Amino acid sequence: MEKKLKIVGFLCNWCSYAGADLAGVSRFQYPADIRVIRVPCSGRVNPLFILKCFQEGADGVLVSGCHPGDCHYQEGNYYTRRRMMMLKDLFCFFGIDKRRFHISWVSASEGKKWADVVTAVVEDVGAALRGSEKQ
Amino acid sequence: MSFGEKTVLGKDELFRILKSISEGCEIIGPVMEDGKPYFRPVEGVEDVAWDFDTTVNGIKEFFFPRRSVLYEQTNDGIRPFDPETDKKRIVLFSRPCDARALTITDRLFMGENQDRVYGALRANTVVVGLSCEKAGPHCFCLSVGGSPFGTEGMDVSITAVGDDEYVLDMVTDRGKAFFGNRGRKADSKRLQEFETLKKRAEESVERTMRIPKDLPSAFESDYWKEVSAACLKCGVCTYLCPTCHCFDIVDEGFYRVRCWDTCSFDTFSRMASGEDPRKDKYMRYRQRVYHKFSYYKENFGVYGCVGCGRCTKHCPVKTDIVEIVSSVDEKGMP
Amino acid sequence: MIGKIREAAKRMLDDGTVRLFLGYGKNGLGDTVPVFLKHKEDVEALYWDETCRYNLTRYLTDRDVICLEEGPVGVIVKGCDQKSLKVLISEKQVERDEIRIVGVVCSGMKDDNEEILSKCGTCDSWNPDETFCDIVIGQTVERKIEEDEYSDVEEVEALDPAQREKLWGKYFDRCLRCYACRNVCPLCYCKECILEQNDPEWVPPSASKENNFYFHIIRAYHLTGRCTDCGECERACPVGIPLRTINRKMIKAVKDGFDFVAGKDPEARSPLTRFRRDDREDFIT
Amino acid sequence: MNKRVLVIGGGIGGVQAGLDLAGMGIKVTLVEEKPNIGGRMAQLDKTFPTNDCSTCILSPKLLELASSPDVDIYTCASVEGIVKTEDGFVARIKKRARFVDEKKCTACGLCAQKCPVKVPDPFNKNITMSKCIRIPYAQAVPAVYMIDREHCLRLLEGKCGVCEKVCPAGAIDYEQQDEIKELSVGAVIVATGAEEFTPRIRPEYGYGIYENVVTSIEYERFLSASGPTNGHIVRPSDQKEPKRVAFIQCVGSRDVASGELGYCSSFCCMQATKDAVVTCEHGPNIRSTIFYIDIRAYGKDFDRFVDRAKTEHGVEYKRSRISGIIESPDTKNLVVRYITPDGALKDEEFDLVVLSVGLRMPDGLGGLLEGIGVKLDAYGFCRSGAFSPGDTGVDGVYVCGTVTGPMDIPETVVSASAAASLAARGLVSPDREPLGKAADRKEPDTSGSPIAVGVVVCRCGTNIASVVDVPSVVEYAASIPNVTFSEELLYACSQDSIRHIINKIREHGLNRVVVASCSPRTHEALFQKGLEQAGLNKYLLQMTNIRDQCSWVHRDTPDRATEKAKELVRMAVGKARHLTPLHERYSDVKKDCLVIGGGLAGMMAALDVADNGFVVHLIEQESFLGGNLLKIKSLLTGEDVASAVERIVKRVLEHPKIELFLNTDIAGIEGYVGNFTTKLLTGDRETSVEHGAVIVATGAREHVTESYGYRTDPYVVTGREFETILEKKNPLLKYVKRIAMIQCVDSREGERNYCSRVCCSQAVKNILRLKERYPEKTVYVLYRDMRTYGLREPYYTAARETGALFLRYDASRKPVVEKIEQGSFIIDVFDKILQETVRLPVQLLVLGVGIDPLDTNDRVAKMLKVPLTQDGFFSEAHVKLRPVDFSTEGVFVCGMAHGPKHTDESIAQALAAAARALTILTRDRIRSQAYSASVDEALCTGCGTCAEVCAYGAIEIDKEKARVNELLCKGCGTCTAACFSGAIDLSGFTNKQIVKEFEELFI
Amino acid sequence: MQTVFSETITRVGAMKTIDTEFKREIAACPGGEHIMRCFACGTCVLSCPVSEVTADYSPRRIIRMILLGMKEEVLGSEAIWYCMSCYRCHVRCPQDVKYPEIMRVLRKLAVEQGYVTPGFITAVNEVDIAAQKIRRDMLKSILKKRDSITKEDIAEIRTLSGNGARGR
Repeated sequence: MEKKLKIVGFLCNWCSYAGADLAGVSRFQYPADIRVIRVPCSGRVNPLFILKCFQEGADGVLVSGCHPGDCHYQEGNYYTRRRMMMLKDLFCFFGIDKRRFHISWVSASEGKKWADVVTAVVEDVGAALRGSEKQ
Repeated sequence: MSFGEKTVLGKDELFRILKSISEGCEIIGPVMEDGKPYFRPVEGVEDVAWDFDTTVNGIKEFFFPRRSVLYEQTNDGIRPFDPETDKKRIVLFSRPCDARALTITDRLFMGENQDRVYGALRANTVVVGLSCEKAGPHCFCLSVGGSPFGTEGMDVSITAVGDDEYVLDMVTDRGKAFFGNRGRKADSKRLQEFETLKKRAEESVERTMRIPKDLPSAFESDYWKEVSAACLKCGVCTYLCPTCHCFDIVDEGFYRVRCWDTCSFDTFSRMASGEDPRKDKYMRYRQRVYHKFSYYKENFGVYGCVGCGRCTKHCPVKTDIVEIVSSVDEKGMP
Repeated sequence: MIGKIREAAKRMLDDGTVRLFLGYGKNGLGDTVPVFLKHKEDVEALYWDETCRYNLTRYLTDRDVICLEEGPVGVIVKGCDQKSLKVLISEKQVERDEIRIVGVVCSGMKDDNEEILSKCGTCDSWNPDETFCDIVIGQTVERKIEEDEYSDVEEVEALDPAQREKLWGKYFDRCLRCYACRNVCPLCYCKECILEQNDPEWVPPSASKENNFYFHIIRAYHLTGRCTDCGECERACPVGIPLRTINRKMIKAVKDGFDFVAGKDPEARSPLTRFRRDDREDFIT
Repeated sequence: MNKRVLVIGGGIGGVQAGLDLAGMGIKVTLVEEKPNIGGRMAQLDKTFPTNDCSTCILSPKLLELASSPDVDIYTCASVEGIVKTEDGFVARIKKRARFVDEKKCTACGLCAQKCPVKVPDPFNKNITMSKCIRIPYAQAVPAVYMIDREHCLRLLEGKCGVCEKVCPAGAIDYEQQDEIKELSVGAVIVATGAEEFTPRIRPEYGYGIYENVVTSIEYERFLSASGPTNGHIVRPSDQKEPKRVAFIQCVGSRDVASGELGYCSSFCCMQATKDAVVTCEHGPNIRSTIFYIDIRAYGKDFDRFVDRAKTEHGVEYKRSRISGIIESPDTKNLVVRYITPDGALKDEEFDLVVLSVGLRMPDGLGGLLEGIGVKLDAYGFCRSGAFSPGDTGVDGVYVCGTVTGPMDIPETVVSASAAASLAARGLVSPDREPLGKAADRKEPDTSGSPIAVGVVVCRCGTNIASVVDVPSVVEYAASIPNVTFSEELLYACSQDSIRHIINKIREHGLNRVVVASCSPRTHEALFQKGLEQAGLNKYLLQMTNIRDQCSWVHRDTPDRATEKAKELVRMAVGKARHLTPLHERYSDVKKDCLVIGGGLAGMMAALDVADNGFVVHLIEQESFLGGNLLKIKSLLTGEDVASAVERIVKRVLEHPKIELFLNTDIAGIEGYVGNFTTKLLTGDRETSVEHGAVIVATGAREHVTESYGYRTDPYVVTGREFETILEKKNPLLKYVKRIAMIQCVDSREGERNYCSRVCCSQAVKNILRLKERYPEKTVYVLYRDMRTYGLREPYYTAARETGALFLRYDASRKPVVEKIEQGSFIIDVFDKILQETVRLPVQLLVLGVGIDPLDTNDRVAKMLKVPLTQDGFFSEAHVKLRPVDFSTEGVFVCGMAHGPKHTDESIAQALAAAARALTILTRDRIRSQAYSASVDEALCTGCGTCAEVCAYGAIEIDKEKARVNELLCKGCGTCTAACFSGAIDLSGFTNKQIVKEFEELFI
Repeated sequence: MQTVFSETITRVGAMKTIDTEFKREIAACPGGEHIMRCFACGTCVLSCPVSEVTADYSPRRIIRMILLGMKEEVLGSEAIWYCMSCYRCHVRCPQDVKYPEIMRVLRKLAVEQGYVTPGFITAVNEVDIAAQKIRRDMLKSILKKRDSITKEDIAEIRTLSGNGARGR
């Protein structure tokens, strides 16, 4: 049985959280390793949250927001995109496996995509952990 | 304090002795890393450098670690956390100032309520000292009661006396137990050579710090603002200083951890109300000077400084403590 | 060169255009130290040579220094310091009209064993920007600027994640958390650094290898799009951690990602406060 | 003018009309025959196409209506008569006695437990027994019991009286009498709805004789977790789970039995599809089959829902109207005979048969309406003209919902809002005194007292409890520090549960509440209102989603789902500990309305808002008004469009309150609800207007097809072009003898997998107009599904009667058109009935090409920050219950911008959008949400990074400190993540609250 | 009667002329008025006892052929004679097409237009009466055992109809 992973998901309330709800409504099944934190906008996700998650022992972190252009607050996810790009680059530079940190855009009508993203992230994080254990 | 009789050993034989003593011990010695000398745990005696300038970090951290866990939250309540302190260790070639610094930190950690971690580490560690042939540019150990050939804080003091011969001076019983009957007794010629080398070493200490007798009266002077203006309030001087022993206790997850702290940080003396008795930079720098050269002297009769010069050498803005303290009489008195 | 600097400082202090002058001097041991002059008589303490490495703009945001004297402050800046000053002005930490900028033509600084610093080889501003400084001292130097291939960054990027972790683990094991790198940096002017907050606590203050990892990640992230690679942090670090490599990694990332170089224009802000609708998305899952 | 409106009927139509009127500050009296409001929708298990649980999306609206100070609800009441007076009407209302005092009854249920008399339960369609004293269903609104006077021993024979003895609240009152009330009102809205056909209209289906034949509404009760079988599907005969369930469509609909030409009831195809999907979800070994004539999936995302039913859930669709059912006596199974695609007869045995019954008009209503001069049509429905939906011909009396004809829930909600805007005429005006300010309740200061968290874990019927071990989550919650109370509830969202939570808050002195149930997006407001009523600041609530994001999606790993639920609760408590009371902020409302688009919908919306006295800025890109409508001659129902358009355009041009901007584009829209500023561009002249609401009516355009050589051949035209040919008596008609109409061209396939709703009716209209003038011409119609739903079906029948021949084709075997020469084609189409390819020589091809969204939708959507659907139309807030709203407050949509629709539906939506806009414009102050950024001055360095990233310009830097304008701040938090020193934080989602939330995962 | 446009409509393989007025001819006769209302839902086929045992007899197909105008095929076909006018299709047809009435009209036209001799109609009536007699006798035999009929008896009866296979 797959080892239970601890993955923290920061979901923007207007799109990704609604998409996750829609995945529920459409009964798209996906692994139960993710724990969702609802934030008003993906722009609210402070890189310090992600650092603290990894520091406290999270196996993986997913930040999911509206597709650029759809943001309920007009520009939040544009900044998220740049911040996360830099942060992911930084993580890789220091040797944190990039498969443990994911960013995705899931809109309110993409229930299936949400289920697929979570499944992919769980697989990636599992592979990353197995990979590092092998070393 | 030493037993007076000294013995002489050849380098190879000394090496063999050290090898045998440190069998099964964790060895800590000076090594070069990226071009700078550090005291590090090493695999074997062979990795240790025999000739090196003042090391960056000294041996303080092997007795008063940067981070040590004191208590642990377990299922049945909070338990003291015992780091494996019973492991036998040997410190090779500690300079006299670092060893003497131990006697100063002992006074804090080994008093009536002995510190569990520090006490255990001190008990299990043999300190093998190496005298300084030539003082570094920043050294001023003489001005504070130290000496390049000092033996305080050591179990045994080794001094190189030329053509690969070393004079051993057993300081403590433990030192005597390890090195007592080794090597031939030092004849008068060697002793003579030893004294001349000692005199030459002491002369090589160029810097002298004139410590004012009455520092307290300079407390209110603006002098301290001037001299501390360039200070960056970082922790380099205190963390590298062998006698600085301030620490903070924080909770990290399940562990209560003791970690180094420095009086130059903003949060060091900030109280819960947000009030801070030493709010400004100059107050904090002044406190560092007075603690070592005024209060410590009054309380314990010795200066809280061993004159290793690390604080001036490694300060990012080269704040020179010798010059600052020495010119208090001239510029700082009311 | 020293004479001109002293004369300029004297004039400024004398006619009151500045109340305080930040320059380079010598201490008892002959090391170069920052000096803070209040009276025209003290100008003799000013020196200038290849060891004047400090970035004096750091003190423009140090409350303990600024409050020494009311009124405008004069400061000597080399080409690299000037970039930091531009960033400080763009982030409203320094009012342009409250400082007098004395640009000094630099011919490359040297380290303790007389070698030119690696940052000076590729530096493009040995000659301070006349339009920005109030006065520029020294003849403009014509030189061929070496192309910066960020070889140090590429070297690390060539390693696989495990090797990188091991490399930085070695350095961060040494880190004392003395915060010299933070306190020497002109761009770290926060009143209370995020590292010192404990409600919530972002990084535990104790100096374990893991905690140090996160400290350096936060610092590198907070400098992204702002750091001008003045190199002071690496110089100030007592245990020799290659901090410039970390900062240059982010300078390269910002250059590649958003075609932005910090410290060029006092109006421009960090790219993390800007966006384009067609920013790169190749890292999105 | 009397400011009260009478709404007759408490179904979703009446409720929505009541809500909109109350939203405009108008007093409402709602009269409902049954003991509860909610009507038939309350009996549904789920709603299509989103499969939302019906009660979950309905109860918030019922509660909002019940708790609105401006609405009086009379249940168990009926309107005896209505008399017209000069300033309105006087209605005689008979309120039947409930024998229970509404004020005292707390719906504790003790009386029902003790009541000895068992009575068939009408709410569950008499499948199960209920008690003589009962409440219709658990989440009934109002939650008050009622004694069934026909069966009560005490009332009939003076015996028993147990309920009075046990009632703790002393609410039972046997002496209660029926009362008659006279009520004078300004206007009347009739929303009495319709009733289902009894299947006895088709005895051959064996309803009432064979036990395992049930109607669709009975089956809904079986599926519903609060139904007689708690959501388990069982066969009435032996209570065993059926293996195969059959759904039979068009029972009573499209059938002469329901009236001269028969009509379609609009929603049964989709309801059957939804029920079939839910049935398949109950387990792998239960299959469903649907027998149908045409699948009428004409609404938004309906076709995709049917496709998903086929591919993902394995529902079988068999095209064959069932002639009769035979029960095999021993097994009580039902044998259904059907025709296979190749014409063979096959029998299939089913364990359970569901008859999809349609709607018909109840008999009694005629009398009441005729009394006020309202005429009904042949089927008994009260039809209004296409250009005046909701109108009854009698001033002040309006109709909405299924009383005007069979329709689905979204159309009912739209027609209800439209009726509300008509009824509001003259009762609202910009300078009406403002709505009563909600009295700021004195909230106890909870900062000092120790943290006491109450945890409520909802079972949501079986939705959560069937996967998550709710009791163990409750027990686990009790073990979390600071949790002083934890309990499970069957339906946390029901009114009695809310009241229960309020009592527990007071009883245990809770100062934080964690609700583990469904999505906060839909139910946070509901629980927050509960906290308010308990005297607690409503922001001390923290919800966590253990249904949509746990039980529903981790069905196959119940143990991990339970563990996840526990951790989610612990995380919620982690954040809850640090919640602080917050208060909303008020901002003033600008009274103007902006309408984008001068087509039919835009004009009607603008006129309706303007007629109610509010200034409208009508923006039209073109240099003329009318949009798509200019290209249409007449409607299916015969009304002439040209004259109607002329009349409407004239009214718009002359209306004093409408400021018209032709040839105008929108440069930008700033601001938020109640406070928008829009920059307009006319040529190079820029003007800006201020307004409080926005109505998007940008319309759509005809799809341009490449198929069948349309672009190059003059003899291949679209349906609309053919209408113009007919109107202009194009000479081409002389030559053309035989015409072929091909439907679903480029529709319902590939990327454009949606039905454009209007092409079938357009074809039928063209046939009828053609045959009026040229009866001898031959018309073949090649179709996939004839979707002339609702009262359009009779026109389809009439079209067949003109001799037009309708041939069905499959998407997999499209008709092949061979062009012989100019104006002469041969079409080969495989006729399933003859099982042969039929060759049709025709001279003209008329293509049913459907409707595409405008390319400019994207730009407008970005400016208004509103989403688009997968197909590019505007995406409304909720497909069923908020069809004209956007999730962004203050912005509404109507017309074809929302999706393809008929002219009368566009107009109804336009009036609905106007009504919704009026609920904002009639207010003086708008309450904006409480979350706002705030700056810790001790930490702020004045660097201005936060101001750089604020999209709303809500932050300025003065005196080296950042300052937040709380009215502009929308609470997105982008600034908090940009600040280096953590000096700026967001209330409700502070750094500490978020950290404490995820930190719980690692303790 | 308007002019009749004859056109060629080809069923793949056999070219047949069609008469679009045929459906109007029938609609004009009493009982045939609603023929054009048929939307081919198949209820008639499903309820027809004859279809149950006759593969190529499908009322729906006959209506469709009429609407398409295949006059000769319809009047000349054998299929129109199978209908036993039990009226079950009429009762259940949702569009009131009155199929049995249309059969009566077709039979009248078939005779008038010489597809069958008049005598054939009386022959068909006789067949109907004979079929009913056979049905009566068979029922009499099983009614005796109505309270004790066994599975085997039922199986035996089924063999007469070829185990319910259509087309026997």
